[in-house]
Amino acid sequence: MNSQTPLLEVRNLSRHFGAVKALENCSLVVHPGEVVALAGDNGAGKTTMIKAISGVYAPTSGEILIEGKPVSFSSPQDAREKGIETIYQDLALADNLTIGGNIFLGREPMRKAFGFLPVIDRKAMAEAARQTMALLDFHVKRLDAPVSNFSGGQRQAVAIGRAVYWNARILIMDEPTAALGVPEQRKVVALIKSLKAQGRGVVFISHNLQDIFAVSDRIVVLRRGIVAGERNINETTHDEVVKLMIGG
Amino acid sequence: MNSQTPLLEVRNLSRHFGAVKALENCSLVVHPGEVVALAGDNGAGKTTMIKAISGVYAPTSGEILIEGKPVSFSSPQDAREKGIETIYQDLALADNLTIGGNIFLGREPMRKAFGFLPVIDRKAMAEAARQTMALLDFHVKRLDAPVSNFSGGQRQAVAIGRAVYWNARILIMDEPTAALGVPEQRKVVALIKSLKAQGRGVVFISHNLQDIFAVSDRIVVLRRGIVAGERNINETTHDEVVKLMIGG
Amino acid sequence: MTSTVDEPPKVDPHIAPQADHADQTQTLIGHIAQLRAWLFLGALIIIFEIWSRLSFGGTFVLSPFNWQSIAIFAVAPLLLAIGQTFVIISGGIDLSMGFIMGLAAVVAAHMTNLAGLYMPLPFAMLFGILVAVLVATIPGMINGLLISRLKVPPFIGTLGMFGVARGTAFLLAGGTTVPVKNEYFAMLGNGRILGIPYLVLVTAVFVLVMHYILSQTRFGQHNYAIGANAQAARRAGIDIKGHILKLYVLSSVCAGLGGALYAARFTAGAAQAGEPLLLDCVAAVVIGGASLFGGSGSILGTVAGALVIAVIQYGLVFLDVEPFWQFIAVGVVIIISVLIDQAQRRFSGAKQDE
Amino acid sequence: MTSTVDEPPKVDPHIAPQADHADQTQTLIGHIAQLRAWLFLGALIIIFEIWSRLSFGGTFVLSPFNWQSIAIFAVAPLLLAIGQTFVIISGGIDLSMGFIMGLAAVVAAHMTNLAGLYMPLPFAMLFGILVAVLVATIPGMINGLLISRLKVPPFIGTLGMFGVARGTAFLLAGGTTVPVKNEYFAMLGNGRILGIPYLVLVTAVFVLVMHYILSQTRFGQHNYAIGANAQAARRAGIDIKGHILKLYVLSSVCAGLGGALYAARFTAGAAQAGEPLLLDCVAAVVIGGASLFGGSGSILGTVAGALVIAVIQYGLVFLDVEPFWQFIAVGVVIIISVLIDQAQRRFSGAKQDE
Amino acid sequence: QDKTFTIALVPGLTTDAFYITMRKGAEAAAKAVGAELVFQGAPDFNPVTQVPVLDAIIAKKPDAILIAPTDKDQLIQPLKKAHDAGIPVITVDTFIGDGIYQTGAGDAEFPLSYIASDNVLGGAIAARALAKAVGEKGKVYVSNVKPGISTTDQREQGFKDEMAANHPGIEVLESQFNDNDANKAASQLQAVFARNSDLVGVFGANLFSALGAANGVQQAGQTGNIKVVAFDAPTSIVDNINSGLVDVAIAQHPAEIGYFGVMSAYAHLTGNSIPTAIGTGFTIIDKANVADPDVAKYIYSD
Ligand SMILES: Nc1ncnc2c1ncn2[C@@H]1O[C@H](COP(=O)(O)OP(=O)(O)OP(=O)(O)O)[C@@H](O)[C@H]1O
Ligand SMILES: Nc1ncnc2c1ncn2[C@@H]1O[C@H](COP(=O)(O)OP(=O)(O)OP(=O)(O)O)[C@@H](O)[C@H]1O
Ligand SMILES: [Mg+2]
Ligand SMILES: [Mg+2]
Repeated sequence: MNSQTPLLEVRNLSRHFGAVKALENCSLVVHPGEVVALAGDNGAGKTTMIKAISGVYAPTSGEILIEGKPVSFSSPQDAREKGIETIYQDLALADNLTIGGNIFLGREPMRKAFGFLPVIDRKAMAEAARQTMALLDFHVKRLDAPVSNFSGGQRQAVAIGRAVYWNARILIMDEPTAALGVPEQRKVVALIKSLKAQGRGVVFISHNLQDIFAVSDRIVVLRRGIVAGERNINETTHDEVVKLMIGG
Repeated sequence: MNSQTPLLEVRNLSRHFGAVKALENCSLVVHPGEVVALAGDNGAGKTTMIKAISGVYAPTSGEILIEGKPVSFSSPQDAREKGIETIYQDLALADNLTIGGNIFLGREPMRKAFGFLPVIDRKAMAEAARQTMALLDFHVKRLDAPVSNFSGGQRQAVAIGRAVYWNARILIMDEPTAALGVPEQRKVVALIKSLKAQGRGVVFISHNLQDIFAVSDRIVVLRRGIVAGERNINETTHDEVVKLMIGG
Repeated sequence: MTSTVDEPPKVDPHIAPQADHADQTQTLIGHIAQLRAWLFLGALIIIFEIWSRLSFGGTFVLSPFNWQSIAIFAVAPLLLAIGQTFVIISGGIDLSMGFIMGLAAVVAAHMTNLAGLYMPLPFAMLFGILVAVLVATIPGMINGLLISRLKVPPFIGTLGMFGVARGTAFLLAGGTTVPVKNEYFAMLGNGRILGIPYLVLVTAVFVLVMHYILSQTRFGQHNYAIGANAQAARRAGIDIKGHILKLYVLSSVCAGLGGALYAARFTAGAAQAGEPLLLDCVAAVVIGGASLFGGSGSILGTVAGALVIAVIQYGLVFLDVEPFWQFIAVGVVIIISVLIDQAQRRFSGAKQDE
Repeated sequence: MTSTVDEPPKVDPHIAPQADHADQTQTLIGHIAQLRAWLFLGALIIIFEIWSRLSFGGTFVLSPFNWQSIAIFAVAPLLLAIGQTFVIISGGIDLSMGFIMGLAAVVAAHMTNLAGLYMPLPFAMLFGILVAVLVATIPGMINGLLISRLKVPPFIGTLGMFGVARGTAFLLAGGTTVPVKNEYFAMLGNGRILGIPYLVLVTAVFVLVMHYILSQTRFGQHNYAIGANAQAARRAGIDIKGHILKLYVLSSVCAGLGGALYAARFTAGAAQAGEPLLLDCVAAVVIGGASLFGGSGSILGTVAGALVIAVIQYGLVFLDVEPFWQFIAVGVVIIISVLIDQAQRRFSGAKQDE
Repeated sequence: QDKTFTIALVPGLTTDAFYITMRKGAEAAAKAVGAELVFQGAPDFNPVTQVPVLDAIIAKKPDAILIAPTDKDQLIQPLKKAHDAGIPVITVDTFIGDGIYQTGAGDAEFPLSYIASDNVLGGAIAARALAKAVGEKGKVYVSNVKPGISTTDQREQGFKDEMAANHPGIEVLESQFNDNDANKAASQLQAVFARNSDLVGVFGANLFSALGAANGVQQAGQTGNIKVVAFDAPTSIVDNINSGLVDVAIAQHPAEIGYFGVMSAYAHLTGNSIPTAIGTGFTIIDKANVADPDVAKYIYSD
């Protein structure tokens, strides 16, 4: 941890679903150039936490600060405008659109047809899609096929590609490598490292302790909706983390 | 490999989607008490292969034999009747049903109300659900909530629970641990070992080489729709497998 | 709106999670959601009662005559709505039910008359009803085959059958109404026992059987599963093609019974008997808590939905609302019936944001 | 059938994958699928031509009069279907369009007459049309607010508006038709240039604009995304509430224009103008390749769908098929139009099994 | 003459016993004069669906068109097309403009003839019959299909005007629209009765309105107390009159209309002049005369 203003700060966040307390008084800090891993057993509240940060769920209580300023997102749009890009565990692709269509969804590039008529620039979208996917070592040919045609891992890559493309200041990744092949997993790990080097903040959720230890600076462990512990990565071990998760 | 009749044999299976050759002349053998890992990069054809085995896709060409007898499944129902249970990568749960409803989907237990009227035995379903989930270390209370209420990993556990409950002779698992927490991952690995000890056959797809090496007897590597290689697990290494995958 | 077998996963917004660590609360909230249409019906009746007393000093709700009238009124739309409930839960829709009902009404009239020449009238009546319901299953079967085998979307398949059943019914009726000459049939349609019309009794029994099928049998359970995720249902080994075939036959049986009872009540079969009921019957199902995306709905909800519609339409006449204003009032009430659902959902803490 | 914002992911069966390693083939097959409704239309015309020559030795297709009539016939259902296309792609449905059209027709008639007292007739006509379209947006706006803010399912929200618009239109019309006294208005409705009716020209321009909006603008792109997966669209930062509001306003503008043109053509406004068009306009959209689950469809497909319906209905009269048999024939043709789609899909190697 | 004339008959809607009977009369006449009859219409009583049918008929250039226009204003332009193409137009059952043709004034006087039993008059006759049946006092109302259908609107109009003008003892309540649903019509009768226990009569402005209202009376246990006057007389009406469900039926003479329509067209085509209006009258059917063959012949569709 360092002393500059954190990029992202979450203070005492709670989120309940009816009587289910999915998240209770959880806090989290991410500094520029820092990768924070969010770990925890299934149902611990990781996804709920990042959905609250990215504006999908309104928090039941608690505060979120971006660069020291409190924000209140009423929709994911607000969060994206503040430079937060999110890869969701349940993907959230529009299956009938192309890769490019998904990457640019909500921010489609326009060009002028006949010199005056604004139309969506599908060529630019396809080209950007090709490049972004190549960055992840996916070399896709079928740029005009809807993403429903692609395999589980290929779709995951599209979601990652979308988040990466937009050069967010804060990247939130909910189990991004879960469906990926071994080489692609490595590529994503490398990518996170380069984002870190660029001074961006990353929140990284994974069940793969190896990946966590490979990229993170710090690890926050949730257990049944509360923060069970927080450790600098070079001061802890796999075993300690697992113990925190299951509450040994 | 041993010399008894294999539980499952796949001979020269091909499956095309229009011009996409997702699978081309692939073969696979599983003996009783054997765990065969199916590995390969994203889009290699793993899911396509197991969907062909479990009756979801009709093969374009090729043969499938169960205990030496050729079979031809026109639907997943046929495959289930031959003792094949499958955990799909894309889960396939009915989100509006309870855990019990999903486990028993298509084979609901009945009881007689008022001594004569056959009705679905929801109590028995809930109890079986509780037990099955406990087997995976999930202790669910909300047995009458639809599964859409549960977290990613919890849903994955329901899918695994369903396949396990039915005591299949052949179990096919498409990335079963991808969404699971560390303790649950270990539980699934232990489970696969016990299935093996009971003489069942398991086909196990994973991108996690550690898990593969922990449970499998043999590994079949696919690359772009063809079998790139097949190794006994104790005669190979992580590096060799990765090389096979990416075609080094 | 399709229940062809290659339906992909989808989650219905109406079964928004209402999770709870305590099982008790969970169940309670679940039941309240089911009861919503009934609550609205109650509210509607109370409002009508107050209005009635204020406007002309009489009672609306305490008059058995009103309830007999409303019950009889609800019979035909309810029978169609029951069939439609099954179809809609599966993610489909049946537009042809109205004209299948008309076809059955015409067949029931012809057959009862014909059989009356050869057998005692009570048997002729039963024969007529039986044949009408059987004939109704033919279009149902064709719908089912089109949708399950040939993967025609339900909207289109049943819209086609809408035309086919319509034409056939008018041809059979010669374009006019077919009077029935059978006093027993007329009695079935208009008699009552202990003040309860026979029609209402028959319908009540039928509704109970359908409630049992939907909520307590495998067929019902599979119907929900198919509506939520046909792919998952197929992979679980459910014979979706067979199921869908049965489903549309079931809905046409409901329409067939509706047609036969229509002929009994009006002592005449008419091809256009069910034509005006299409929107009403779908609305009853949706007001009863079903989603047109499939996966949710219940017979008890649909009964409430059908009663809501019957009570509004009857009540507005009773309260002497101007005809054109009735159109507006019915529209507004239909919207409000669902707004209450939304408010209740928010209140009960279901997820709102996504 | 809802496009409220908490819609979960779903994949439409109509965009069944048609994958291909070679980009070329992929694109080609994609286009053929788009063309399907047009191919069917062609086949239909050929059959009618042969039938016409065999049965009475005259031509069906070579008569400009027939095409003028069919084009004029298709105008009203097409305008509704264009709006419905947008709504259906988003996963919704608009049942109120027919009566919004009626409302607009009545308003157009009244306003043109009224304005005629104060300004030159051509301006009065434009004023009348403008006010009609503006008034039509009010129910559209209410639909949009109900569906986007209050999360009323589109079927229910627009069914309610169906009643409200109907009642309002009849109240405004005083229960009868409102004749228009404005020769320019009549000319717009019945005149032609180079043999092409003005109505058809206006509609063609409107269709082109709508095609542009759906296929080339962000609004259109987002509409597809919302229909496929509203959740994903929301997470991508699309303002779904705003979009849905615009969407239902757009569909009511289509209905409003339809109503104004109706008044021009018949030189009278009538509240019931659009009443018989509801099923036809949805059918046109679905025949044009859209799925009622949302996420797919196109304006060009809908144009073909509307023409298919107009050609069948006109053609069967032209070929002197008995009226009741026409019902049957229309039904059968509607089913076949989609069966061809299925056959083509199978042939092109799309996934069939799941 | 050895040319076979083709005469088209376009009804208000095809699915109505009234028009089907009209067709039978027309066919009888066509047979008699050796003409060919084409019968084509739309399923709804609405210009938007009727006009395309008319266009398709015009395309085939029949020698004459008989049509029941679905609106008096809205069908003027579409019919003008036929007139401009040189096809003689005769309107049956309903009219365009004011129904006064061949005056040389206005733009809706081009049809050759209007052959019908005037619906306004029919409504008035129904009013008289109902007033008489209920003894000239009490509350009555009109059970109607839906607004915007000119024939039924005119019947309602005629009924109300007659009551207002000549039957001061009778109070006419608000009309009710049933969307051609007998079930709804029955329920409406019960609701009106529940509210007005002194309801003494109802006028069903078309078949299903009457059928439904009659059943509502029966369901309410008021058979005989609430008089039912039905417009139109399909075969089922005989039973209803005999069983006392319906007290009076006003039969139009659709077969006559069809017959005179074709005969007039034929006369015109063969160079004779024809009257610009032919009234076909009504028959009032009740229990006393229903068995009379002179009356029974006006029951539709035989
Ligand atoms: N929409 C919802 N409605 C009700 N309960 C919910 C909802 N979403 C999550 N929950 C519950 O909240 C708790 C936390 O869920 P969450 O998805 O945040 O877990 P997670 O840590 O992401 O788990 P996983 O590793 O399995 O993805 C779980 O008990 C879950 O069942
Ligand atoms: N329904 C389909 N239609 C068209 N192409 C498909 C379809 N399903 C899969 N494919 C294509 O077939 C190939 C193999 O896909 P498959 O899903 O079997 O891969 P996989 O090995 O399971 O990958 P992953 O590890 O990412 O799950 C991919 O190129 C994919 O795009
Ligand atoms: Mg999660
Ligand atoms: Mg896969």
